[in-house]
Amino acid sequence: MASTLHEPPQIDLNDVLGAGNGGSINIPTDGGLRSVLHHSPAPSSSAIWVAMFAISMMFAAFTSALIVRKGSSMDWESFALPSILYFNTFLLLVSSVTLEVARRRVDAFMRGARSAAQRPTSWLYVTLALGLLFVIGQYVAWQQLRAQGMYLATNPSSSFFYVLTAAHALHVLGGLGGLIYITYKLSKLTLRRNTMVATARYWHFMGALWVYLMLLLWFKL
Amino acid sequence: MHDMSAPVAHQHAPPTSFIRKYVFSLDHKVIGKQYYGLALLAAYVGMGLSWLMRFHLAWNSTAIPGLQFLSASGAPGGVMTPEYYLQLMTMHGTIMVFFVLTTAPFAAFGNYFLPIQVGAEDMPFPRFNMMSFWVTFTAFLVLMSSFFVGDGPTLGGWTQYAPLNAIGSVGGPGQGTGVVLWAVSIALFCVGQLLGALNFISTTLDLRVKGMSMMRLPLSAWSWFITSCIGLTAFAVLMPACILVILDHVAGTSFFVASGLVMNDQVLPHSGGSTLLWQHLFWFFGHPEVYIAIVPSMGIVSHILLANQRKPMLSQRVLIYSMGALAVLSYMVYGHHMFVSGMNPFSSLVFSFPTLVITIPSTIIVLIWTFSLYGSKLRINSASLFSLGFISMFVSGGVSGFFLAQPSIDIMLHATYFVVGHFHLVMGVAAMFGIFAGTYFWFPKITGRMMSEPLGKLHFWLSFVGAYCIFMPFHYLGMAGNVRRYSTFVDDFLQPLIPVHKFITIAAFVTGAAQLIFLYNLFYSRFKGAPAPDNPWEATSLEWSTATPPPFDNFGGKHPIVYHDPYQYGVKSSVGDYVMQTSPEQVETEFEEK
Amino acid sequence: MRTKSMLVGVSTLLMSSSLMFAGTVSGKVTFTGTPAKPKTIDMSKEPSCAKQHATPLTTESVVTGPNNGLENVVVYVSSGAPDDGQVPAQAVTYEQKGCQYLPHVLPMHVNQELKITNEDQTSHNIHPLAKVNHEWNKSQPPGTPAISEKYEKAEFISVKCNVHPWMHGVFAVMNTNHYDLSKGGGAFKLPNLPPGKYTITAWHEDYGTQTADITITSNETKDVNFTFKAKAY
Amino acid sequence: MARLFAITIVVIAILSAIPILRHTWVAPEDISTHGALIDEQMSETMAEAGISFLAAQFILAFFVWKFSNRAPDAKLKKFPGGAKGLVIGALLVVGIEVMALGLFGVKAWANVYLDAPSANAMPVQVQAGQFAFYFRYPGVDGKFGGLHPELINEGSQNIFGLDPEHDVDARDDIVAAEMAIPVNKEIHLLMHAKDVGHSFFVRELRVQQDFVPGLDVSLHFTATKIGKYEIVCTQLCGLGHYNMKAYLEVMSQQDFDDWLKKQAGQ
Repeated sequence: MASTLHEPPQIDLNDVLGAGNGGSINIPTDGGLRSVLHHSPAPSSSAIWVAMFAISMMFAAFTSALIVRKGSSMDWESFALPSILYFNTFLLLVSSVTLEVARRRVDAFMRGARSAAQRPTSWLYVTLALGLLFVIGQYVAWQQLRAQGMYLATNPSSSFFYVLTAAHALHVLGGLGGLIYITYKLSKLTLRRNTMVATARYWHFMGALWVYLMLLLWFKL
Repeated sequence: MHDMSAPVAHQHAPPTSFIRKYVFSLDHKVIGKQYYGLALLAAYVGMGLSWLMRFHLAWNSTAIPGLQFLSASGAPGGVMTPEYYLQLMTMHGTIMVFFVLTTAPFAAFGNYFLPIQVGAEDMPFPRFNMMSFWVTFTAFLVLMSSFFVGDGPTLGGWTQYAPLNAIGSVGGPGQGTGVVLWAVSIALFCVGQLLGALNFISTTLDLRVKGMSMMRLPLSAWSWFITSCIGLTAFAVLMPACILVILDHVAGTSFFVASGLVMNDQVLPHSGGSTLLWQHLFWFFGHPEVYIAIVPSMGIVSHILLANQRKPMLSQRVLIYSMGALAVLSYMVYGHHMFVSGMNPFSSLVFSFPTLVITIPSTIIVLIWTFSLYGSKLRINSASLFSLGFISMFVSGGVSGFFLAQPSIDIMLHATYFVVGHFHLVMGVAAMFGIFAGTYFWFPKITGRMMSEPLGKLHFWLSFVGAYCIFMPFHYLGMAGNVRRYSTFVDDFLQPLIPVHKFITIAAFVTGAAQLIFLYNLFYSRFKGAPAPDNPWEATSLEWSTATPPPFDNFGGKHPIVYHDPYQYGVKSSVGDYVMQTSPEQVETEFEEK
Repeated sequence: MRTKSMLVGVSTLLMSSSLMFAGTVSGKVTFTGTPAKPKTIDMSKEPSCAKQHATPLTTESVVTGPNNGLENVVVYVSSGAPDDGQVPAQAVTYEQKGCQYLPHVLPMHVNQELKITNEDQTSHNIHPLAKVNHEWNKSQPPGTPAISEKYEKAEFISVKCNVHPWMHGVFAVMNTNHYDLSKGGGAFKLPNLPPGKYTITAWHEDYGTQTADITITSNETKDVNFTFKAKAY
Repeated sequence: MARLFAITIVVIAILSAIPILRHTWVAPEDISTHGALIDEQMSETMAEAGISFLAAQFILAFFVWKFSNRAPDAKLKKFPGGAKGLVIGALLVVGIEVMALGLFGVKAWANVYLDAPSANAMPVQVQAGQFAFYFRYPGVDGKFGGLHPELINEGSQNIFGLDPEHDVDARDDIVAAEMAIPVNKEIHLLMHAKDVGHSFFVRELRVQQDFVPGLDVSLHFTATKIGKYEIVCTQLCGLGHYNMKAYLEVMSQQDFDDWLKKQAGQ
């Protein structure tokens, strides 16, 4: 049998693409926003996509449950969505815009040579406030429904309404936690760009998910 | 030669307090060990339950001394009641499927070895990882608490079919609080595993060291990665299903309870729910769950066989693609659990074909394993024996899938012991063999001590022959029409089969006792075993290139660099017939297989 | 504790002295109209029980006697009589034999011990559908010890065996010891009633309740009759 | 030890095959018109699965026997077929095998589930409840009375919740705890669940179908042999599941008519 020479691969130590990026090798210990920016490869850039996939699957399960449940029986009673939901939708969409502004400013701040005093946190606060208002608005929507006598167990349509909106609101609360976390990290100048990007993606996803849920509720309830 | 590795700084420093070091540890290795401990505890509880059940099936009116102290109403005078049998059965199934077969090969070994095998110092989200374990542990406590609350655990079986799972205590003992605790436990379990899967996937995708391309990942790492992908989808569907069941109980909704159902001459207050909805949601999780249990063991067994056969697999790629195909197909076949459920009969045919097709990747995997042994230099030890036993068990359990994949034959075999035999062999025993193989193989790395080989081999022989004696007759019982989930065989028809049940029970007691040898070996070797070298099996992957046991950051302040494919066996190098993945040495091979 | 038991002793003495001047209520429970024909119970599912009955059992929710007598009616003093407060020391026994409850209606006092035995070769399940009392559901495999229970509140409790749907009975848990179950031609007798005003209630599981007010002045026997309207279906 | 392993799996494989070859434990004799196809499909599958099982275990045993504990200087050898050969082989052999089984099985499935019952099939309703089956025949008027769940009272044996007081159709309905059917007559079984999920399984009839609470499903079959058979529940329905059964009496038409008359008289 012929011998083959098994060549060790040529590895460019600076090339982080294709063959593993070396994990969190280069996180500097001294902190500092710009050094974090320059030296930190994303600790995990895929995690946020993975999480969004799992959340999508969960809502897909709820959706299919809704469709099957609606088709299985004649007891489905449609009801008009509380009007505040449209306002809430607007709030959440605007918050996505403000977060995007915030993200760009933070990005520019990380790139630029501005001083720590000029941290662009105000747009983050605006986003936080809008997000919080959205959750409060959802709560108001529930109160309005309760006032109409539509409780969780009143009808399958109301059951699904509460379940879907509550599940979404919980995830939005998680997103608010993320926003608070990046605001804190920014104030400490230890924010990683990846964390910012991931949080922004998650927040936009919450907006998109809500639009989907609104359409679902609008067509199916 | 490892010194070319890059220097490293940690995300988190080694903890010093006892609590942070051993209890709420962020270290993936400690979490892996915690998962293993949980699985071990759960496995012995589950085995104990199976002993009680088997005893009752063989001698159903004989008292089991002391059982009345476990449940006075469930076992008056020590004689098991029908509902107590079902409660034990449900707990056996739930504990084994979720807390043993999912946690041990996937969460336990995966947590410990996935980061090491990709060369990372930890998972990317250590806090999520810690939560993953503690949420899972809480789930286990919640499940176990149902033994002591109200009228005991639920009796609805691990599949918890609707509407029995949603009508409340009117359905029988354990159907009130018991079901709620079950559903809460499983929902928590889903959260735990989703957090785990998130970490596993991002570890594999993002934390590979330099040189570690996806195709250079060891097969075990691949199997954990694929399993995480299955789990991510499956658990994300089961959790909403559990939430809906809980709401049916505590909030009075009607997701799963149809109208006009009558219990105890009273019409149930629910209305309009869909009972098939539960089955669809459950089996969309339930079938992939089978692969969540078995794919990690496939990876572990491949990994171990490679180190012991001293030559590469016939094709690494084909194995990976086949495991991937299993993962994808596993979502397209779930309907085969519902052939006679009242689902549209056309759907049964539609589901039957992918189910039959899934035998193709499974066959390819088995063929690659078997034919890779051809011309090898197989080493026989406890780990490789359990791996070979795994192949044998997987084949035996797999061929019965031919029958169950066909709706027409399923008419005769559905809900019989044939099904029980099938899944116990293919996902129960086979996955357990994977866990045992992994334990014998990795124990030296984890603890720094070798396990006793004579005891390991004794454990193997008793388990291997015992498992066949238990589960082969299950198939015969099923073919004769013995229905599963019966606590007593009152049918005239089943009387002649009771001797077979007695045989199985005796085999179960012997096989179960053999597992105590394993437990003894585990603890004995942990403290008294021979000290283990860094690479006792002359294996190539990254876990063997670091110290034994691995330091807190896995590679002692460095990150390794990977130069080779994962299984360079059968080569000529300075160390022998293999070359480590981390060795930059050029090697000559007289044997090349791609 | 001691004073309490002394008090109980004294009051018992007082009561037994009042019994010297006790009246009796007796009478008959009958029905008018045509009751539904009892249905035959098919126990073929449980051969070990089926073979114990030479002629198949029939439903026992309405049991009639000669001269339109109605059996299994619980007749009891529902108000007027001071609750004796005496829980009989002896337990009442409810027997499961041949997949049938014996007796069909079991009267008992609140907190009186209830013993349930299984004489069959099959596992039974006793599920009293209590609404006021604590509801429980227990299985009793053959050869296991008797189940011992008690009820704390007065209630008519429908009893079912979940394994054998035809098995059906009643626990009549009462706050009084003045009760009787109508037998044979529907006759009942409530002895030992001290002088006073009473409400006598007759309860039938299908036909409901009827009451009658009476006054007992001395050592007399009052005649009270109840008539229920039968349902054809 | 490797040789012991090889011998063990060969012995286990052979011992496992013996009861199957000797038909030690087999399904009871088929008494239905559709069952032959299922039985045929079963033995076809058994042959293919059995051969795969034995072949896989024997090859594994052979390789373990031959290639374990070899001398350190022994040469590694490559399997001549290579992975490609195995994959193509698996695709062809297993692929064709399972496709053939699948396609052939469609026929067996279809004549139970896809073909409609014939117009003159005799309707029988079965109601499954915890933990007994009850059967209902429409009586002389050929019509089933309506079901009123709120009227169900097992103590007085109103099992189906019929309302004979108001519903004329219900008055002559015959309710029985065992299922009598005439031989060689197609039965259209209407399946109704009273409470939770149950299943209707008659081994000899080659029939198994779940009851779906809230959704009535139906089955049709023809029994070809007079006798008494067991109907059992195969869907876990609660504590009395093990004891949920009834008897199927297949009778001559004459006996069946007499039986119906006797039941109607009760």
